[in-house]
Amino acid sequence: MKLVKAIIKPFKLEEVKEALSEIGVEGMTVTEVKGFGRQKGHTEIYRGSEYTVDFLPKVMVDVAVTDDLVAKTVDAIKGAAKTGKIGDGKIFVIPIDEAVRIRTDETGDGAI
Amino acid sequence: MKLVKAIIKPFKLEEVKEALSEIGVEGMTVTEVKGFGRQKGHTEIYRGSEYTVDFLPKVMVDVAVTDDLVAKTVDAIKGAAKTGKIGDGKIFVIPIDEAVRIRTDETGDGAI
Amino acid sequence: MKLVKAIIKPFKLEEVKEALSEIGVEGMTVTEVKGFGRQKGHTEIYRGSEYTVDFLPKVMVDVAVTDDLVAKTVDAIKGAAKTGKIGDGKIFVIPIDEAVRIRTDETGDGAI
Amino acid sequence: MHLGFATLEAGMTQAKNTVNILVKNVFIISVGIITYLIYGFNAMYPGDFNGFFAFGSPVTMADYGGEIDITYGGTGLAMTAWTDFIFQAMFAATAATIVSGAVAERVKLGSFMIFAAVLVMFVYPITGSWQWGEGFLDAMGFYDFAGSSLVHGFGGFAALACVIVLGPRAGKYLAGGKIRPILGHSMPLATIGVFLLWLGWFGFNGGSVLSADPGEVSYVFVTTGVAAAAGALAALFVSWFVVKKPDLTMALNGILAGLVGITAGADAVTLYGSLLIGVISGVIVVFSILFFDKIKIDDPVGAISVHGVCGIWGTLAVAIFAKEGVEVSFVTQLIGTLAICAFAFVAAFIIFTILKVTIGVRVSAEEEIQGLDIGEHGQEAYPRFSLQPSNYQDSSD
Amino acid sequence: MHLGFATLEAGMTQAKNTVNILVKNVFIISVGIITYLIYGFNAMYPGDFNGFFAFGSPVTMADYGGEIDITYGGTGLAMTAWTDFIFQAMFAATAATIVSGAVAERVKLGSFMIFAAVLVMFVYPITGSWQWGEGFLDAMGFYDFAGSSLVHGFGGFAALACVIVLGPRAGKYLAGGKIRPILGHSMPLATIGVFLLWLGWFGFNGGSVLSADPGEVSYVFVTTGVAAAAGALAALFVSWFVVKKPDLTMALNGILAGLVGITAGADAVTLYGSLLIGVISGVIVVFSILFFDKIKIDDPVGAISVHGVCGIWGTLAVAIFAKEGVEVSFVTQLIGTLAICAFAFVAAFIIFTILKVTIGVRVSAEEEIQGLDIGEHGQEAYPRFSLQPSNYQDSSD
Amino acid sequence: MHLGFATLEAGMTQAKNTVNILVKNVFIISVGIITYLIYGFNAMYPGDFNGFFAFGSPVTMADYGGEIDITYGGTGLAMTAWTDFIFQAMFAATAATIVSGAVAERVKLGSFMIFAAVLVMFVYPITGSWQWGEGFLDAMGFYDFAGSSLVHGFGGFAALACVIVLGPRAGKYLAGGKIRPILGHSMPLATIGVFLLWLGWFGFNGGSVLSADPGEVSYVFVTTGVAAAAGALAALFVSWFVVKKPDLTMALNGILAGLVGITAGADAVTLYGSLLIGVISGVIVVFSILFFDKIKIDDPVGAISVHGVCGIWGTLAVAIFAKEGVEVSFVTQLIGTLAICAFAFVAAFIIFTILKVTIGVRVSAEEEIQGLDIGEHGQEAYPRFSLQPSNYQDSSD
Ligand SMILES: Nc1ncnc2c1ncn2[C@@H]1O[C@H](COP(=O)(O)OP(=O)(O)O)[C@@H](O)[C@H]1O
Ligand SMILES: Nc1ncnc2c1ncn2[C@@H]1O[C@H](COP(=O)(O)OP(=O)(O)O)[C@@H](O)[C@H]1O
Ligand SMILES: Nc1ncnc2c1ncn2[C@@H]1O[C@H](COP(=O)(O)OP(=O)(O)O)[C@@H](O)[C@H]1O
Repeated sequence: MKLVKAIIKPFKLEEVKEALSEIGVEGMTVTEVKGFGRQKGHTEIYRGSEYTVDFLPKVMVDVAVTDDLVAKTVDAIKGAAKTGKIGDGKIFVIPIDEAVRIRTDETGDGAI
Repeated sequence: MKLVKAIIKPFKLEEVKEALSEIGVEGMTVTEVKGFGRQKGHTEIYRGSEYTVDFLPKVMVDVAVTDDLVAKTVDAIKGAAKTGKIGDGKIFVIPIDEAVRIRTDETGDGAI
Repeated sequence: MKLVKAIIKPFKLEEVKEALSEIGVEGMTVTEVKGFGRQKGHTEIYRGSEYTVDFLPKVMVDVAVTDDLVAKTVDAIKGAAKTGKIGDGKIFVIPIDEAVRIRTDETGDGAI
Repeated sequence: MHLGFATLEAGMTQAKNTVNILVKNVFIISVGIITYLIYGFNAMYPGDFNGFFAFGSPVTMADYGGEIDITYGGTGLAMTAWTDFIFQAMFAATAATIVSGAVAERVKLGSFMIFAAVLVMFVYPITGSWQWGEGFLDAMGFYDFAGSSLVHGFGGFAALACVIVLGPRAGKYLAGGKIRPILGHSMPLATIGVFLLWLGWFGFNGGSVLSADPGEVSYVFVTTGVAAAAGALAALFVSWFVVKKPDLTMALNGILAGLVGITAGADAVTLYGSLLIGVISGVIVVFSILFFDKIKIDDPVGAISVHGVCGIWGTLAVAIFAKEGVEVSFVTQLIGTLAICAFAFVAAFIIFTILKVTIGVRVSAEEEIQGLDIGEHGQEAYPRFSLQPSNYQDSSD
Repeated sequence: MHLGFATLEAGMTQAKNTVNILVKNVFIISVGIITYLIYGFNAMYPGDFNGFFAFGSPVTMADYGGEIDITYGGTGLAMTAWTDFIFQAMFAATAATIVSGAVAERVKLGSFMIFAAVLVMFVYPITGSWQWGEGFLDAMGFYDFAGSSLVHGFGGFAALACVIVLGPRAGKYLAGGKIRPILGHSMPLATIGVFLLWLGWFGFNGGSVLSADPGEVSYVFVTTGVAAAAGALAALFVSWFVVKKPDLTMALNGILAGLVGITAGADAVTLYGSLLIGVISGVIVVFSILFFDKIKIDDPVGAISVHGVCGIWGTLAVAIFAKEGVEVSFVTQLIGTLAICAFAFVAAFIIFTILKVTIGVRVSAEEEIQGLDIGEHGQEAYPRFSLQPSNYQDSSD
Repeated sequence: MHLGFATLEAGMTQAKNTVNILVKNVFIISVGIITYLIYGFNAMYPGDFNGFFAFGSPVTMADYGGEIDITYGGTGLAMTAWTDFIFQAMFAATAATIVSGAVAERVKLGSFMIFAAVLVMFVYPITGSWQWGEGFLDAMGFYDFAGSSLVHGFGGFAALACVIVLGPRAGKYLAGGKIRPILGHSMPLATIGVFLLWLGWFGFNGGSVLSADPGEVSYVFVTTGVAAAAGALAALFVSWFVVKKPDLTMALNGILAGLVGITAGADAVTLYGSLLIGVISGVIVVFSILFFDKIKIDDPVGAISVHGVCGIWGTLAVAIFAKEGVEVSFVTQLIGTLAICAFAFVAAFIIFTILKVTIGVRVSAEEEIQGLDIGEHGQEAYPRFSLQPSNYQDSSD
């Protein structure tokens, strides 16, 4: 199993969710985050003083999937989240040793 | 070392925290997240138009533990977070290569 | 590649960001979290009743780096985030199997 | 005025119940005016009235005709019946609003609506008529300028009855006697509420002079302002002393306590009387809130202490601090305030118990955890993280 | 008053556009007063006036001199020209504010500013002079006490024109006829806004008596209060019935609908007339909001329904519920309100279209997604997670 | 009024200091009324008064007796002493509130409380008596209608002294002259505050006519409204031009600047004088805020510029824009305003320095980072993520 961790532009979340549903991924966990990268933020002025908003709003989507689904999952996210403009985000694939569904005590692939 | 990542119902957090304390886990990090899964959300009406609240509030608990404690940790969380109703959440166990306590520069199991 | 996950005191974020920039790390993702650990929180009184604020505000910084940069990254964060007082936080290094830059489809080290 | 109550109550409770609280307050003020129009006003004021119980009828155009000749409460009336109507309707709605705060975060919306309508329409005019309708209290020489007992004591003790019937919020009182505070979600909202109430009180008390005599009105402004200020300071310092930190919510309750305390005698007490009334109200309210929490009466906003307890205190205080030329008997005041509060308590207890055994008064435990906003209204007060595309900022170039 | 509009509008829209909305409202009230001073007031009131179109001039000190002798709208004036000026300036600004709510979250700041200034300065005084400037409507016997048509109908239909020219917010109307609601970000803000408006309305309608006759003023207070309360209850129960849950935003719109409805006849309708006007306004407003959403007129705050539709209804209602002694013809009312609303619609349509083809009226799609606060002002309304060192709490010992 | 200050100040500062700010404001208004009652009022008004320094005594019932015969400030008094008392107490509290905004986010609660009490009780009545107590300024023919100098200039320069003693907030001024802005946490709160202040100002200025002459009062309403509107527009456009984006906080400061500017001459300047006073105030305030930031005077809400600088400007402006029949000398105005502001500055500097060397005036660096709400009150303004079971929504079936 892998944890596919995608950092995307917030307004793409709905499309990513739909793309994942289409390939049969039924669960995900979403966190509001701030991102810092090549997309450089903007300089604003507040009461005459400049400041930089470095950290831009992003959404992090954590999806646990079975090994065979990893490639499809990554592709689905990539397809849905891409605008082609800087700041589109990253996907990281992280190994999972074990998964448990709390409600049923199921473990392994069945828990996802 | 492993990172035990549990996504649970928010109102279960207090109980999970206590269950972890009991087995000697002294630290954890908590994030407010939104979850999407089999628990299907609810349809609401705002000024006459329907919309679905897909993403339900959840809490993500990250606990780093030494290898020997993983099983006990998972069990403790499972026990405390279970309501038996859909939406109870998941636990993922992820490998950690290295851990550091910033204050003391300790590394490895001692850092947790 | 590794995901360096650092939980730090919020007011240290700016310094950590600068320390990372200096060693050439160009991207990171930041989450507001609440931490529970040895630093014990504070007891407050609201309308006559005591309660404990157990969970203290922390910031979690996720940085994906190539293997050769891991040690430098950890050191940079350690250096910038340390106050020497309890509650300085932890750094966890987690393996990444694969990374993708959504905008360009680059994968591997080039995606970070 | 009701804006004040609505924001105070919303600020002192959890975000997940905010829409519910706002709807309740919109409802109460509205139903207060309407029921008062079609029944309550003519129930409360004399006419075919036996001195103890009142029967009402709709207000009609015949009641209109410039100056009105009804004389009530011993005061010659220098305002029109219409001003009086809108005033009294606000008072009536206030009584119900007080209850709303005390039962917040767990009461069923429908049941509360029925309760509030019945209270405003049938119960409030009865005690009101005892005094303002030339009833037996008026005959005894009872003095309650703008309703320390008739509005606030009434509301506070009705609230107490309801809280007893309803029980505390889930998770408030833990096993072993420990109290787990449930924090209000927005201190600015609560503060806005109290300041608006303070402002509104100038209107209530000033307006209750029922004339435009500038001497009277301005004296009432001063006593009202002084009592509120004294209540705030007293509660702030008492809470600082007792709980070690200056507690904003206690200071806010202290302002209201001072206002409720001065309401009965705003025109009848001495200047330094108003100062002392305010100070004592501020002290009382802190200890009263702690006391009710100790005996597991769960009142999220402190309404029972502020309105009920300080309402009684304020009524008695008229006799203690009466200025020269004002004759008020302590015993009469005591009888009057107890009669009113007891009647409110019993009536509310009966009505609310009937609702409890019939349609139920409490939301389910699930709904209480989830919040009444989703449960009863399907609406969140602050739907910020709703994760819809357009709810997001994006800074792509 | 404008505080009410500003907070209502801010609460009913998304957090990312809040600064923009606040700036617009600060601008409108300010420009309203200033343009009215240098042109509008003297355009609206008689002088060299042909009965249909008005030309203005700056107000001068010569206009000052204690009591004023202009008689307008059939009412002998017992207040000074200065009171009247500030009053009318507020009315004028209100008309522009109504538009602001309807075009929120997508209109370009600069274009809207120009539009609002032109509307207040040149257009509003024209229709205003038809009635309050002894124009042809006044001559016909048209009755509009405090502006159901002249202020609210005017604003509502100007808003409708602008929304048609501007188009809906991105993502509101999906393919296949589905409507995706865009939730307001703070219900407490919206509620504070409406309660403040209610309060302000007492001032507007009470003040429009243009005299201090306590009988008149207090009667107007009662009809105003009753209609608002009735509107709230009607909208609450209709929304409960129609959409299954009691919708706070509908109840809030119901209050405003009742207020707009009673504005034309606050002094001229019977007591139970005001009750019915309120009830019907509350019902109308819910269905009107649903209707406009169905035909893809995207009005985030419901301004077209509240002010436009209920403005017409209120104007007609004077003829229906007129109290004894008041002679108002239904046909005259119909002609008057349609003339005013149509003129407002056409004028707004023309001006806004000219702006559209010249400098543009809509922000870019990118900016709309990102929010107007960052796009137009570089300022966030709630910059809490700004991740600057000092914006953080740290609890280290 | 104080609701306005409280919400403005809370909105313009960080969320972690909100409870502290609200407590300070509750305290100031309360202590203002009480100290004014027991000392200040009778210190300020004539009696045994030497023309320069005043000694007070408690207000007594003997001071009450319907119409009062004191004549002060050259104006025959047509209101009762009580109305005047409550008015003057509000003015006095306002002066202290102005300071509160400037020292926010770092001042020790206890020390500030002592400072505010001393300022209101002993210092403010001294300068007040110079004018309103028939002192030497009154004798010179100094004109300050409702306190541009006596209230706002006084408060602004007291604030300046305190900020100098206290130093800037940590992290505001970086090495190398860079300024790091510390953003206010809620623009809606700040806007609500300013609109409420605008409303309150109508009350202050209107009420300061000290009579119910409708001609006078309504003229004052107009000049007040026009100056505020002009200030808003001027500040908005200047900030647009200077910092490229229309800055809401500058527009809000512009409204207040206009109001402060017109306060000295609201009844004495010409109509277009009020317009120009407002415009110039709005321009001044923007540059003044930028200037003070440049010289590292850290004033989170702009109080020094709004009240201090525009207070002086407004006082001088009376002489410049005086309407026919009003004789005001520029030199007298200059002497008067400088005397008052200088006295306020020096007195505040001395008192605050004494507090600094004795009990300290600044919270610890740790507490400043952590926020004063936790540090001084153990209470958060928005405890939403408090992670207690019942603070959570759960949507399980
Ligand atoms: N090395 C990294 N580790 C963690 N997150 C990163 C890293 N680099 C970028 N990100 C995240 O991805 C987002 C987009 O990256 P950015 O460099 O701005 O553009 P792009 O994705 O087009 O290369 C950032 O805002 C940040 O949240
Ligand atoms: N594949 C997944 N990856 C990441 N998070 C998941 C995944 N599936 C479920 N979750 C998380 O677990 C929560 C509960 O899952 P759900 O399917 O609703 O019920 P249950 O846990 O009873 O199976 C979801 O709200 C989501 O936060
Ligand atoms: N085992 C753990 N797993 C996850 N996070 C932890 C763990 N232990 C500590 N943390 C995080 O690190 C923060 C600091 O830890 P704490 O024990 O208070 O101090 P120190 O870092 O000085 O040892 C905690 O608030 C928590 O967020």
